[in-house]
Amino acid sequence: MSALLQLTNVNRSFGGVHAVDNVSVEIEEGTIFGLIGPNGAGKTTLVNLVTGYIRPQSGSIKLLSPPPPASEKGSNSPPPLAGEGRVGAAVELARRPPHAVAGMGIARTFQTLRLYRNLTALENVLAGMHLRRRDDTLQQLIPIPAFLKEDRRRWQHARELLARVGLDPDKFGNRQAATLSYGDQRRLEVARALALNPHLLILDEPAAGMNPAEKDRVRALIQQLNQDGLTVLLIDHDMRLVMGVCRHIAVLNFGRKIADGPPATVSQDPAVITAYLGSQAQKTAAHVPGSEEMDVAATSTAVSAEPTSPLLEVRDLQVSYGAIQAVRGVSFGVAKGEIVALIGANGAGKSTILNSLSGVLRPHSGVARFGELDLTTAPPDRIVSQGLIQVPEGREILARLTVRENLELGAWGRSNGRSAHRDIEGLMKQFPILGQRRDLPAGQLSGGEQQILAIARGLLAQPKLLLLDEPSLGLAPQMVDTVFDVIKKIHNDGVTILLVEQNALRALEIADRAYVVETGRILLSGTGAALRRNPEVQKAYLGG
Amino acid sequence: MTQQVLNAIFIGSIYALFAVGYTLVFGVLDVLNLAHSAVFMLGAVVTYSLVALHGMPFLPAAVIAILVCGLLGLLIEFVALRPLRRRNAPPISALISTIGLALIFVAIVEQATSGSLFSWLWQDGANSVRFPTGTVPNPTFHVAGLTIEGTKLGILVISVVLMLVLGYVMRFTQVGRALRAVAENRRAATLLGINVDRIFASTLFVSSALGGLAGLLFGLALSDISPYIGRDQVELKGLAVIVLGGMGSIPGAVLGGYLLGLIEVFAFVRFGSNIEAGVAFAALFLVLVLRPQGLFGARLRERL
Amino acid sequence: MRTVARGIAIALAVALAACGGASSTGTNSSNSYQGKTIQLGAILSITGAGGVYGPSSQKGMDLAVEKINGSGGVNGAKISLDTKDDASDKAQSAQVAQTLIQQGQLLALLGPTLSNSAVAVHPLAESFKIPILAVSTTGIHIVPDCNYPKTDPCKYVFRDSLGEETAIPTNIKVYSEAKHPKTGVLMVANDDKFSSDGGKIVQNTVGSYGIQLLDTVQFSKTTADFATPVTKAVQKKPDVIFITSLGGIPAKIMIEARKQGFTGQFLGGNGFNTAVVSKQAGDAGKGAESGSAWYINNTFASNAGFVQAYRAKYSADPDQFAAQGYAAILILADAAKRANLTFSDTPGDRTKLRDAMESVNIDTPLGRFQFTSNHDVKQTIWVIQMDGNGGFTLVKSVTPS
Amino acid sequence: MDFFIQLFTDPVGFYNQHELLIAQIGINAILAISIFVTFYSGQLTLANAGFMAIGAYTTVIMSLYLPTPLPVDMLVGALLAAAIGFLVGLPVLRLRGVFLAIATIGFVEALRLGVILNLPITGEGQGLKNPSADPLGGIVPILISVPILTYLVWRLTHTRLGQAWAAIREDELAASSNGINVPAYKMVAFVISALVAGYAGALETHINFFVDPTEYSVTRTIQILTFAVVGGTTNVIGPIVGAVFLTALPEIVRQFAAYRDVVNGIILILVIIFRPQGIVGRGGLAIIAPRWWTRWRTRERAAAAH
Repeated sequence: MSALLQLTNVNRSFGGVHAVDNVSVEIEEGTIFGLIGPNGAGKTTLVNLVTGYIRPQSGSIKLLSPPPPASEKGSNSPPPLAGEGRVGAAVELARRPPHAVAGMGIARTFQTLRLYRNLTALENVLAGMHLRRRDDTLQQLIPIPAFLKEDRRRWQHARELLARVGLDPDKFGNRQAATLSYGDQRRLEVARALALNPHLLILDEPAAGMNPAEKDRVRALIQQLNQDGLTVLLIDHDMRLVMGVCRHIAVLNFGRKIADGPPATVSQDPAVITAYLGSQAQKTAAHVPGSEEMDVAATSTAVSAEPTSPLLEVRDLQVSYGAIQAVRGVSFGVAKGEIVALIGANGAGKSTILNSLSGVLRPHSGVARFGELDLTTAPPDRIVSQGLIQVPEGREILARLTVRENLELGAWGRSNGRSAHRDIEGLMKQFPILGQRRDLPAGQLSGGEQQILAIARGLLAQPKLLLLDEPSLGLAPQMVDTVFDVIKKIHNDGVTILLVEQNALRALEIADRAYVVETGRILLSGTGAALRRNPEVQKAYLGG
Repeated sequence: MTQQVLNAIFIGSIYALFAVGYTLVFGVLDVLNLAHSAVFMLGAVVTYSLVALHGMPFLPAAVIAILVCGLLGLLIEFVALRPLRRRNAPPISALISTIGLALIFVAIVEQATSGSLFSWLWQDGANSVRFPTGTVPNPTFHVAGLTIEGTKLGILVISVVLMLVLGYVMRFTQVGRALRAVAENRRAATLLGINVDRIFASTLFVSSALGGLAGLLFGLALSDISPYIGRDQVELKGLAVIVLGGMGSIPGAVLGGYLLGLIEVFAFVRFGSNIEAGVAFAALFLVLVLRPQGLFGARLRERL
Repeated sequence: MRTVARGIAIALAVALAACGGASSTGTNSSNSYQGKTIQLGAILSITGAGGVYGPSSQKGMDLAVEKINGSGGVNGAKISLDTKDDASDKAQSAQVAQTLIQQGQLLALLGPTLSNSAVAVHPLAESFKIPILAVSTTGIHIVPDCNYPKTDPCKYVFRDSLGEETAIPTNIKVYSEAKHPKTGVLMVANDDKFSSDGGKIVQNTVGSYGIQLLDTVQFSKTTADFATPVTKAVQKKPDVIFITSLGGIPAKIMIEARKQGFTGQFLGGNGFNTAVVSKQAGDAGKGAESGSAWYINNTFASNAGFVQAYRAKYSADPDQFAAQGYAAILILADAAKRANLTFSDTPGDRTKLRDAMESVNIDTPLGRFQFTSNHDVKQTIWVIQMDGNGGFTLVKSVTPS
Repeated sequence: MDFFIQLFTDPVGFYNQHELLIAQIGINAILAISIFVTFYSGQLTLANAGFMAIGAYTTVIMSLYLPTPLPVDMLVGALLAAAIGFLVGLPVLRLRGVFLAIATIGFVEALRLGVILNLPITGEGQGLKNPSADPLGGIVPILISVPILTYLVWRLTHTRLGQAWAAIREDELAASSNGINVPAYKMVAFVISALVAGYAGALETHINFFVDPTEYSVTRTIQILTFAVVGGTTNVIGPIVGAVFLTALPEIVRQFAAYRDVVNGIILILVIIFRPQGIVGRGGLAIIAPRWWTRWRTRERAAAAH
C-alpha cells in the first residue's frame, strides 16, 4: 500500500496559539484514517490546511501519485479539468486555493453542516459535480434534445449518488436541503462530496449530534465507500465510531500529534486517556474498563437522591433547531447549594439545555422553572435579574471592551453602583490576573484568563444559580486546574452551580450529582463519585 | 485658501454631526438607516415651522424639534426595523423599509402648502426657505481678510462639544458600554441581562435626535430649508463619511466628516469645481477597495 | 360686509380681465361652438423637484379656465382642462403625454414643467401633430428646434414662457448700458439642464457688452455649503456675479456672497424670478436684477385683473408661472375662437388650432402677446430687481422691435 | 382604478395610450434581470445605473458622430459597459455585503459627477439629444428583448454556470470545496449584469430622445434594487414582477395625486414587512442572505427573542 497524502512538519498558528504544531502524518491509499482529539486540538484546522482554506506557515502537504479516479458506474463524465496534477509525481497542495485542491480529487464535508440550504437535495449534488461536467453552459441555453440528454444523464447520476448514501431520491431528491432531518443532511453532504468523484474523502465529524441508530448507518456508509476503493480521512469525537471503522488513528492535542497507530494501541495510550478524561484521569486509569463491577443499585439510589424542592426544576425539556432535535426530553433538578454537572460527548446537547434555560433559545416543549420564574417564556434580561446567570461556552467575553468594562457590564442589572464597584475591586484582588490586566482589551487575554473573566463577570450579577458551559474548553491542563479551583472556591462561597463539561472526570470530582447526556437524552445519573466509577461513563467517552 | 480651510472645517462639522447618527445605528443594529436624511430634513423643517409659523423663539423650538426627531427615530425602529428583526430578515430589507419611510417623510413636507393637510407643519411645498432674519443673532467678523460667521462658529463649537459628550458616554458610562457590548456581540449582551431591544430603541432615538440637530443647524447656518436638504445635500455624503471613518465607528465618523470637508474643498480649489462633487465618491470607492475597514477603523467586521 | 366687498372685487376683476382678453379678438363672437367642449391637457410637475413651479402653473390655468367658462366660454364652448402630474420625471412625463394624446379628444397640450421633460415630450407631440404650448420651460432647444440636432423646425411646438436666451441677454444689456461693469464671474450649477443652458448663454453674451468673464465657477446642486464656490468667486473681486441656477441656490449664493463682503451686482435669469427666491434671499438679494416675463405690479388691465382674481381665489400672490399658465389658456382660447373647429375631426381641429395659434395677438398678464415666426415668445421683457423683502421693483421694460 | 378598467375592457386602447409606459416597464424589467444576475450569485451590487449610463451615452454619441447603424451602436454600448464592468469588478468583488453595495454606489456617483459631467463629448450638464430616437418604434425591440433575456437568464440559472452561482450564493466555502472557482464565477455574474444593464441603457435612449446625467444617479440604482427586493429574488420572474408592479404603481395610485409618494412608501414598507421574501418566490430573501448570514442570525436569535 502506497501513501496517498503526506504531511511533513506542518505548522500553523493564530496569534500566539499553535493551532497545528509541527504535525507530520501519512495517509495510506485505500485506508480509513482516523484523526481524533479533544475540542480545540486542531483537527479541523488540519483539514482546512489540507483543503486549502488555510495556508500553512511552514511544512509541506503532498498528494502522492494516486491512480486515476475510480470511475463510477452510470457516469461517463470526463475526469476533472484540474485533473492533470493527479497522475504522475507528488503534487504540493499547500498554498493552492480550495477549488484547485478539489480539482486534485480531494473532497470534504464540514464540521458545521455547509449544505446549500435553499437548493434541493439533487441540486446540491449537481453543484458537487461541477468539476466533472464539461462546461456546456452555452449549449444548455438552447435546450434541443441532444443537449438535454446529457443534462438528464447528470440528474440520473445525482439520483444514484443520493441512493448510494441512503437517501431515497424520489422521496428526498426535490426537497430543500434545509428541510431534511439532521442525519439526512449529513448524508446529503457526503453525497455532494462524492459527486466530485474523489479518491480522498475527508469527513469532519460526520456523526456529531447523531443518535446511535444514525451513527451506525454512518459507520456502515463509511465502510461501504471504503470498500468501493475510496480513501477516507475521518475526524470525529465519537470514539465508538472512530475506533470501530478506522484502521489507523492519529491523535492531536493542543495542535501536537500525541499518538499515532492502530486503534487498539491508541485507546490504551495514557497520553490519550489524559487528553480525553482530564489530567486526574491517570489515578482512575487503572480501573478504566470497568474493573470494579459497578452495582446498578448504586446509581439507582443516586437517582433517587433527586432534590425534593429544587431551585431549578426541568421536566421533559425538548429543544430543536429547525429540523434538528438537539434535546429530546430531559428532566433534572438542582437544589440550593449544589454543584450539578451535565457531562457527555461533544454535540450531545448539553449546551443547548443551558441556552434554553437562560432564554437564549426557546424550548420546543417541556417545563423549566427557576423559583417562581417560568424559564420557557421569561425574557433573558428578566431571567438574569432573577439571578440565573449563564457563563456561555467559548466565554463570549467582549473582546473589544477592556477587562474592567467587561466586569462593569457584569453588574448591568444592579441598581446600587457603589456596591457593584466594591465587588469589582474585590474580584480584581481575588483574581490578580484580572486586576493586573484591567485596562487591556479583553480580547488580548489568554483563553484561561478569559474564562476566569467570564466567570467573574457572571458572579457580579449576584447569581443564585450559575450555569457554567464548558469552562475547561480548549484550555491547557494546568489552566484547567486553575479554573476548577476557581469553581470550587465560588461554590464554597455559597453559589449554586450547574456545570456542563466534556472533561468528565474533572467535572465529576467536584460535582455533588451529575447527569450523563447522550444525543439529547439523559443516559445515567448519580452522585459524582458513583458515576466516576461507572464504566458506562468511560465507554461514552472512549468507546467500547 | 485659509478662508477655504475655514469653510471646510465648518461643513465638515455638519457632515460629522449627520454621520455620527448614521454610523451609530449601523454600528449597533447592523443596518443602514436610509431614513436618517429625512429625519435630518425634518429637524430643520420642524424648527422652522415652530419659529416662522407658530412664532416660537428659536431655542425652545430647536429643543422641541430635536425631541420630535428622536421620536421619529423610535417610529423608524418600531415600523421599519423591529418587525423585520422579528422575522430575521436580512438588513437589505431594512434598507428598503427605511427608504420607504424616507419617501413618506419627504413627500409629506413636499406636498404641504398653505391650506393643505399639513399646512401647520410646512407651507412652502418644494420651495427652499430660510429662518426669518434675526431669529438668532449672527455677528460676522472680518479678521485679516477672513470671514468668520457667528452661527457657523457656534455650530462648530456645538458639534465638537456634542461629539466629546457622545464619546464620553460611549466610553465611560454603563449605557455606553452596553451599546458597545450589543454592537460587538448581541448574544453575550443578552446573557448579561441587557435588554437588547431597548438598547436598539434608544440608539435610534439618540441617532435621530442628533440627525435632527444637524438638520436644523444646517438650515440655520446655510439659510436653506427644503424637503430635499437631507436627500440631496447630505445623504450620500454621509455615507461617504462613515465609510471613510470605518463603518460603525463614531470617532471615525467625526474624523471622516472633517476629512471629507477638506477633501472636497481641496479638490474644488485645486482641480476646479466640477470635480468636487465626484471626489467624495471616488474617495469612498478607493477607501473601500484599498482599506475596507476605513481610514481610522481598527479591524473590519463582516457585516450585512 | 367684507364678503360683499370681496364679491364686488372679484366681479370687477373678472370683468376687467374679461375685457382684457376679449379686446383682442373683438367682433368674432358667434356662438357656433354652443354646447361643445374644448378639451385641453396639461402635463405638470406637481410632485418632485418641479413641485416648485408646477402647482403655480396649475393654479393660473384653473383660474383662466374658470374665468373663460364663467364668461360664456369660447364661442359658447366650455374649456375642460385635464391636468396630470409627471412627478418631475422625464419618463413619466412622456408616458403621461402619450396617454393624453392617444385618448384622442384633446386639441392641445400644455407643459411640461421642466426643460428636460420638455425635450422628451415635445418631439412626441410634434410626431402626433398635436399643438403643445410650453408654459414654464426656458432652456434652449425647446422651440423651434425641438428636433435638435435634426434641423427641420417643429411645427406644433409653442411656448409662452420667456426663454433664457432672451431674458438673460436683455438683463445683461440693460444693466451694462446703465452701469458699465468691467468684470464678472459666472456661477453655474453643472448638473441640471436649465442651469448649464443659462451658463452657456451668459458666456456667449457678456463679450458683446465688454464684460470680461474672470472665472466660471461650476458647482453641483447637491453642494451643501456654498461658502467654498462663493469664496472662489468673491476673491476674483468681480463687478458682477452671474448666477444661473434653480430653487434655493441663487438665494444661498447671494446670502453667502454678501456675508463674505461682496458688494457688487447679481445678475441672473428665471432662477431669480419667484417671490420665494426673493423672500429667501432677503436683504442679501436687494438689487439683484433679472429679465422676467412678468411683473406683478404692472397696472395694465389684463394683469391687474389677473392678480386681483388670483388673490381672491387663492388668497396668495401669483408668481410668474401662474401668470404664464393663465396666459397660456387665454392664448389657446383665443386661437380656438378663430379656428372654426369642427369638433368632429380631431386631427383636423388640432392643425386648425395650430394655425390659429400662430396669429395670436392678445393682451395677457405678461403684456401684449404674440408668437415669433418660430413659435417663441414675443412680448415685453420686464427687467426687475429684488426689493430686499420678498418683492420686486421694475427697473426697465424692453419691448422687442 | 380606471387604469385597470381600461386594461381589461379595452386592451387595444390601453396599449395605444400606454405604449411608453409599457416600454418603460420593459426597460425596467431588463434592469431587474440585470440586478437579478448578481443577486443570484449572492452579490449585492448597485452599479447598474452606472452601466446603463455607459450603454446609453455610448449609443447616443456613436449615432451622433458615426455612420454606424443603430443596432451596432447599442451593441457597442452594451459591450463597453461589460468591459468596464470587468475592470470595476477586479478590485470591487473582493468586498462583501453592504461594503460591496456601497463601493458600487461610489462607482455610480463618481462616474456621473466626476466623469460624465466633465467630458465635453457627453454634453456635460445639458446631456445629449438622441438623433435616432423613436419612442413608438423603440417599443418593438424592447418588447422583443424582454422575453428573450428572461428566457436566457432563466435557462442560465439551470446550467453549470447557474448552479455554480447558486452554490456560491448559498455558501462560498462549500462551493470552493466542490471545486467551484468562486472569484471567477462572481466576476462572470458581475460582467453579465453589466452587459444587460448597458443594453437597457442603450434601449432607453431610444424611447427617451435624450440622455442626461440626472437619469443615472444612485436614485435609479436604488429603484432597480427595490424591483428585485419587492419582487423577490428566488427566480428571474420575481424581479420582473417587481419592475412591472413598481413602474405601473404611479399610474395605479394616480388618484392619490399629491400624496402618491406617501402611498408608494407605505406599499414598499408593507410588502417588505409582510412579505420579506418578495411578491414572488419561496426561498425568501435567502438569495441575499447567504448561509453565513442566516447562521449568524440564529446565533443572534437572542436579540429578537423577546
